[in-house]
Amino acid sequence: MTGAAGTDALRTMLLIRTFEERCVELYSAAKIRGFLHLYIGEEAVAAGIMPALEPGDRVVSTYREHGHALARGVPARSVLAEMFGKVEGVCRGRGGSMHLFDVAHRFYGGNAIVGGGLPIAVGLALADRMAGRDHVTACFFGEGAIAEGEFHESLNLAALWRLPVIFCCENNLYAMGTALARSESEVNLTMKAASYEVPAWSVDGMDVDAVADAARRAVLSVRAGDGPCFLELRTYRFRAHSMYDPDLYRTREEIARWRERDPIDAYVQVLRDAGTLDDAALEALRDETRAVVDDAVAYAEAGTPEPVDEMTRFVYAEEAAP
Amino acid sequence: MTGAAGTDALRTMLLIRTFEERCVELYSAAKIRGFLHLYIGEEAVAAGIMPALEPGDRVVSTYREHGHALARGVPARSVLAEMFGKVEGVCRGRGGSMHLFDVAHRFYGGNAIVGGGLPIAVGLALADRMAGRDHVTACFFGEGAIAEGEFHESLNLAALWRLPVIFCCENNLYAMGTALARSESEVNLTMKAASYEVPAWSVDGMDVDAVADAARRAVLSVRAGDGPCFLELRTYRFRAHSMYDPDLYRTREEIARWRERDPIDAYVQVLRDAGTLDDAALEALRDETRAVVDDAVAYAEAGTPEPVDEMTRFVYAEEAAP
Amino acid sequence: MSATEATARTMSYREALREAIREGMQADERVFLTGEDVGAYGGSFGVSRGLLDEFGPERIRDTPLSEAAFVGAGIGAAMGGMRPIVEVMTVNFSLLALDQIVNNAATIPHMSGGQVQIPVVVRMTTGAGRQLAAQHSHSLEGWYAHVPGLKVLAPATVADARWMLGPALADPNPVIVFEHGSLYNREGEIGDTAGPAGDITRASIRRPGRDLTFVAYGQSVWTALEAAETLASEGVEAEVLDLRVLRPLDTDAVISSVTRTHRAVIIDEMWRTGSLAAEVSALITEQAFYELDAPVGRVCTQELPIPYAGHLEQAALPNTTRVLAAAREAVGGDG
Amino acid sequence: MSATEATARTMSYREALREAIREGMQADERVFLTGEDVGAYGGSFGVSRGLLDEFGPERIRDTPLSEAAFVGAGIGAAMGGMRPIVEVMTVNFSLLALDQIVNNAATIPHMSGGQVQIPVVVRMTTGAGRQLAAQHSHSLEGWYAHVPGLKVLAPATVADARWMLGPALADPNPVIVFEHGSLYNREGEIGDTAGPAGDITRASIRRPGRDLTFVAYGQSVWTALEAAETLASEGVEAEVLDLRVLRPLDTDAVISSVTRTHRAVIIDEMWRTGSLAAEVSALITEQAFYELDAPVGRVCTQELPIPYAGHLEQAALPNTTRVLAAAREAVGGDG
Ligand SMILES: Cc1ncc(C[n+]2csc(CCOP(=O)(O)OP(=O)(O)O)c2C)c(N)n1
Ligand SMILES: Cc1ncc(C[n+]2csc(CCOP(=O)(O)OP(=O)(O)O)c2C)c(N)n1
Ligand SMILES: [Mg+2]
Ligand SMILES: [Mg+2]
Repeated sequence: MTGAAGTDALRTMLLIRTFEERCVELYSAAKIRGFLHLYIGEEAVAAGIMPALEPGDRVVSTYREHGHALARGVPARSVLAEMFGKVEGVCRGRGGSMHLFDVAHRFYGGNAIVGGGLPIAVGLALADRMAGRDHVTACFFGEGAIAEGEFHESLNLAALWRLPVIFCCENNLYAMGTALARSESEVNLTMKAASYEVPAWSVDGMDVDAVADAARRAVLSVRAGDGPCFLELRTYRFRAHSMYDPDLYRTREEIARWRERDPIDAYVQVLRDAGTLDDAALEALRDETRAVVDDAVAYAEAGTPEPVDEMTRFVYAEEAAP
Repeated sequence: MTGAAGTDALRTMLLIRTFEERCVELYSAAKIRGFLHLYIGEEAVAAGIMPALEPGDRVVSTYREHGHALARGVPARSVLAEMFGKVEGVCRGRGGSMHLFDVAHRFYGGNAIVGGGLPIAVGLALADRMAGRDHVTACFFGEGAIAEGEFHESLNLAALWRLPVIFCCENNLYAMGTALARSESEVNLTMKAASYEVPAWSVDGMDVDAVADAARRAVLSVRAGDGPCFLELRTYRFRAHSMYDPDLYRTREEIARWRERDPIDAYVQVLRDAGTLDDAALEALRDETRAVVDDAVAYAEAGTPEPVDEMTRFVYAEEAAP
Repeated sequence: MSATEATARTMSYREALREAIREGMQADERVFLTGEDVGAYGGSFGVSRGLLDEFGPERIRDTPLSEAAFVGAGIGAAMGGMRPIVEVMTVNFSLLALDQIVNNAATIPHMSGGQVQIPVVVRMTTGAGRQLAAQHSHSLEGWYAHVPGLKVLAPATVADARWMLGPALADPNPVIVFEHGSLYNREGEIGDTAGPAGDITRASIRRPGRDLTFVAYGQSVWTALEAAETLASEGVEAEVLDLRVLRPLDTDAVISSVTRTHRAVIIDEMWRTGSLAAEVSALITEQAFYELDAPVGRVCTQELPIPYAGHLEQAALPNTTRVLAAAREAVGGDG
Repeated sequence: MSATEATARTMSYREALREAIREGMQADERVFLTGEDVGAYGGSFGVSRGLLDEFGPERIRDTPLSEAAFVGAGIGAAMGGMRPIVEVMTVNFSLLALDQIVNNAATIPHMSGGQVQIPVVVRMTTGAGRQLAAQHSHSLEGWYAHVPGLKVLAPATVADARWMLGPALADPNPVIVFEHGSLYNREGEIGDTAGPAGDITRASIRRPGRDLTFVAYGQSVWTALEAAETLASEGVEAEVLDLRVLRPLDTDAVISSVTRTHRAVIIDEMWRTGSLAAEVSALITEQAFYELDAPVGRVCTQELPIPYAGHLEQAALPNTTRVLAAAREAVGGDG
């Protein structure tokens, strides 16, 4: 990406990183509870994919979705307030970290069942297709989800019906403690897509430009009505699976090796080399994202808990659907 | 197949055909009830696969399994008594047409959930592998099952663990009224297997010799510990999906075209050409199978209904497992 | 009802469902029908026969054998503004889609803080009685009725089959509809307007009575009515309350009937332990304990996988003999 | 019990489970543990940590994310003579394997006319209380307890966690074991022999009392005990009956306790409608109606997907406050 787009991508990655590093502190301080899955290390994926989408397009994500939400433009304050369980949160504190919904940003969760979001994405795309809208739906999931039946059923359905879905597989090599080779007999993931006649690209997920390029190509093809695409985004999570994970299943060396490919450091270098970023600009970006996160923390802290007697609101819809 | 093996295969096919034609009459006479799925037209598959198996090997099947059961050696009388709901039936009348179990013949059902038998087959094979037995498990299912998640999860698991399963996909082109091209975005089914690194062969399922050849190869490879195999057996059901099916979704012409490839007629010709079958021998075989079916009908008719107060027997095991 | 009666027509439960689907599709182009073999085959129970020709393959949308994906896609399409009717052939296969229904359809509206609505209708056949053996004979309505966020309907009459679908489609929540497999051929009269059959909030008294309340739903309503006839000849007037709506339960109707009759027997084709009948019994105990003249009785399916053999299957199900025995015990058993 | 007490050891529920698994694996080489992340990761709740090193990857067998296939494979392996322990991380994901459990494990032994036995043990975490939100907080024990052919256990104490697995492995039927997620860190004493904790047929009185029976299982047993303490200080002696076995229910134990106390409150983390508590209530009505001095009460989870926010979650669950209110109503409400 060049010019402002490049800076925007860097800003997005910095925001995600800063936001999540603060989340770790807030988790230790018991401000955030439940499961917390960090995206740190994988920022280039969200920051690369989202700019390729239009405002009307849709996003379906997983429990590891802070990065997707922030990159999509969901305000950090509303995300953090959600993680604080406050009524100011995107879901009024009902969803928490794993279930960020923000329909204004066409962000349809936050799904904590591995593979569970894929059929939903197929359905959203079907709705757009049947209604004659040219939106596309980007659906994120990890490589672990590929072993789930719901993945296969969804890919087949989307391909059979030529639906506008971009299946974004974040291959971070592990599903909790299970390395890819211990979860798939065929580790070349694009073969899965091929078995549905779905075009697939394997992309370096640590390189935000590479991701952005692939995303643009995919969106173009999918929006044109050529049916779904599959993107394998090769990445790595620098942190443990969740705050509960003792991280016993991979070596320090492996983690260190991947950290050398930190997508933010790498992109800073790219922008520097291109002459579009200098120290001052970087510092300004860091300040800016820190300010956003500070504001989010203050906002979440100041938020209010939902009154208990409002608890059952929205179990059933309060009014007829439009 | 040559010599006795060829005659045996023809006998098996004739038995299945004769048995099922009688079933149609018995269904009209309300002796058989519930769902009845006929195998007529697909006989070469069962008759070709089963001779490749040893007595210790295992078979898992579907609701369309009379042919598999008979070819495996389950006595016609016990099968028919089951379909009459008599205590002399293989399952004491509890299972009916869709659920033939005969552990003495290592026949593990008869599963009426499309795809539902595949995980069971994986498990049986796992048991054999862990116990150091060199049995293989042959698992039958229709091409419609390939769209089910359980198919994919099972193939992956079997491949990952290199288990001795032969996945026998009977591709009769329709899943009830749904033609393959309307259920799979990629109709080359061997691609599915390839996406798990499972070796696959597509075989003419109307040619019992071709099936037998493929089965022998598959058994050899699987028994040697090389992991699972996938066989696509291209066949056709001459009858409707079940006795309830008005068969509106395919043309008379298509059915007629396939009937010209009747596996029994074709094999009679092969054996005649080879000089191993003459009119008298064929007539004798027909008489023999008719006698077996007559006997089965008499046996089933004479069978006894299970007393109602025995109904809950076997909901829980009556004694500790061995 | 007089105007309605004037134009009453007789049709089968199957035809009533078909007419309801057709009406829904004609009224709102966002409505479509999807599921295995709803199109070319005509529906596994023939409900949608002819609709493919009428509406075309986009709106009568056959699916591969992928219960999780196509039910989930229905849920997603509803989130995206459509009004899908998803047909799952039978409740037995719905287990494959339960993750989507329970973990997605039932949770997302609430979990999203009310941002998302999921106006999907999921229809499925339920029940036993046709010698289809254990894997094709479950009755799991109570499981769905357990789940907050879902609405659950069980039309027992032809009129309900005809008229409940409209309000189900209009409902902004996920609605699960159970059609008992033994009802499709049942003939009945329907009026040309919905009337009370167009309500999806209330139970209905199918037969008034003063001595005993039969609470039932689906096919069991007919078993109850049959038993009530026999009892009437013995001088016992049983009221037959058809629940119609399994979630949220019309508790008031149950309690008010029992408060009048002081005795209740619940008929339910689920296995007894953990049946929907258990819930109704518990509710009666909680809210009408002091009105009861006898313990609440339950007639459910016996605790075994449904056997294929006809005589065993009939013995396992809540048949009239067992219902009558329970009724006589309740009536005889003054406290 | 004196010999046992002499060698009593304190350990956590998690450790007790691990020791039980280890013992089962040492005693019978047909036993193996399989499921997602049981090996290299050490079990998502740490139950199997260390077992991979001890037994190797054949017998501590990690699986891909494929609940249907690996639970089904466990069922098949049991049919093939093995004694698998299948760990499904949580009951929420077990919905993906329900087809295998309900349509295969529960039906095949009967449907095959007794030819096939399926001695599989399926363990899973259940329950809420840890702010994991709606998709990770279900309590669906009652669904499994509904299904003939299954046995269902719910160890609430460390001793039960330690000793119920042995008999579950020895049982020729499919056994489902529910471990409440809030119990793993609970410490408790176990003896060096199984004693009554090694029985998998009977409920257990955790606290005797004369005025009221609390019926509970899993985590709710502890809620009941806490409430009983408070009540004792008010002069009300509540008996706490831990069901332990959810199928087949130890009906006799329930009825005999209620026959002594004449009042019952059931505590159950399922949503109230269609809860296991409903079944227990219905049973009490059926079998001890004339012994009851007050309607049977139920304290269950309120009818909503469990919210993430801690204060909402706690309000939704059957907490001590709500249990006490129900108990006081039962005790105050003489008929
Ligand atoms: C159906 C299901 N099974 C198990 C889990 C528990 N679980 C949560 S995340 C996870 C690993 C998923 O790995 P992957 O799909 O690669 O995504 P990643 O976490 O690496 O981003 C598992 C096993 C779950 N949430 N859902
Ligand atoms: C999970 C499931 N969904 C739907 C059905 C209903 N059904 C029974 S057979 C069948 C078609 C299966 O087709 P295929 O796998 O090709 O096998 P075939 O009948 O052609 O032998 C369907 C849809 C079922 N039994 N199980
Ligand atoms: Mg991963
Ligand atoms: Mg087929």
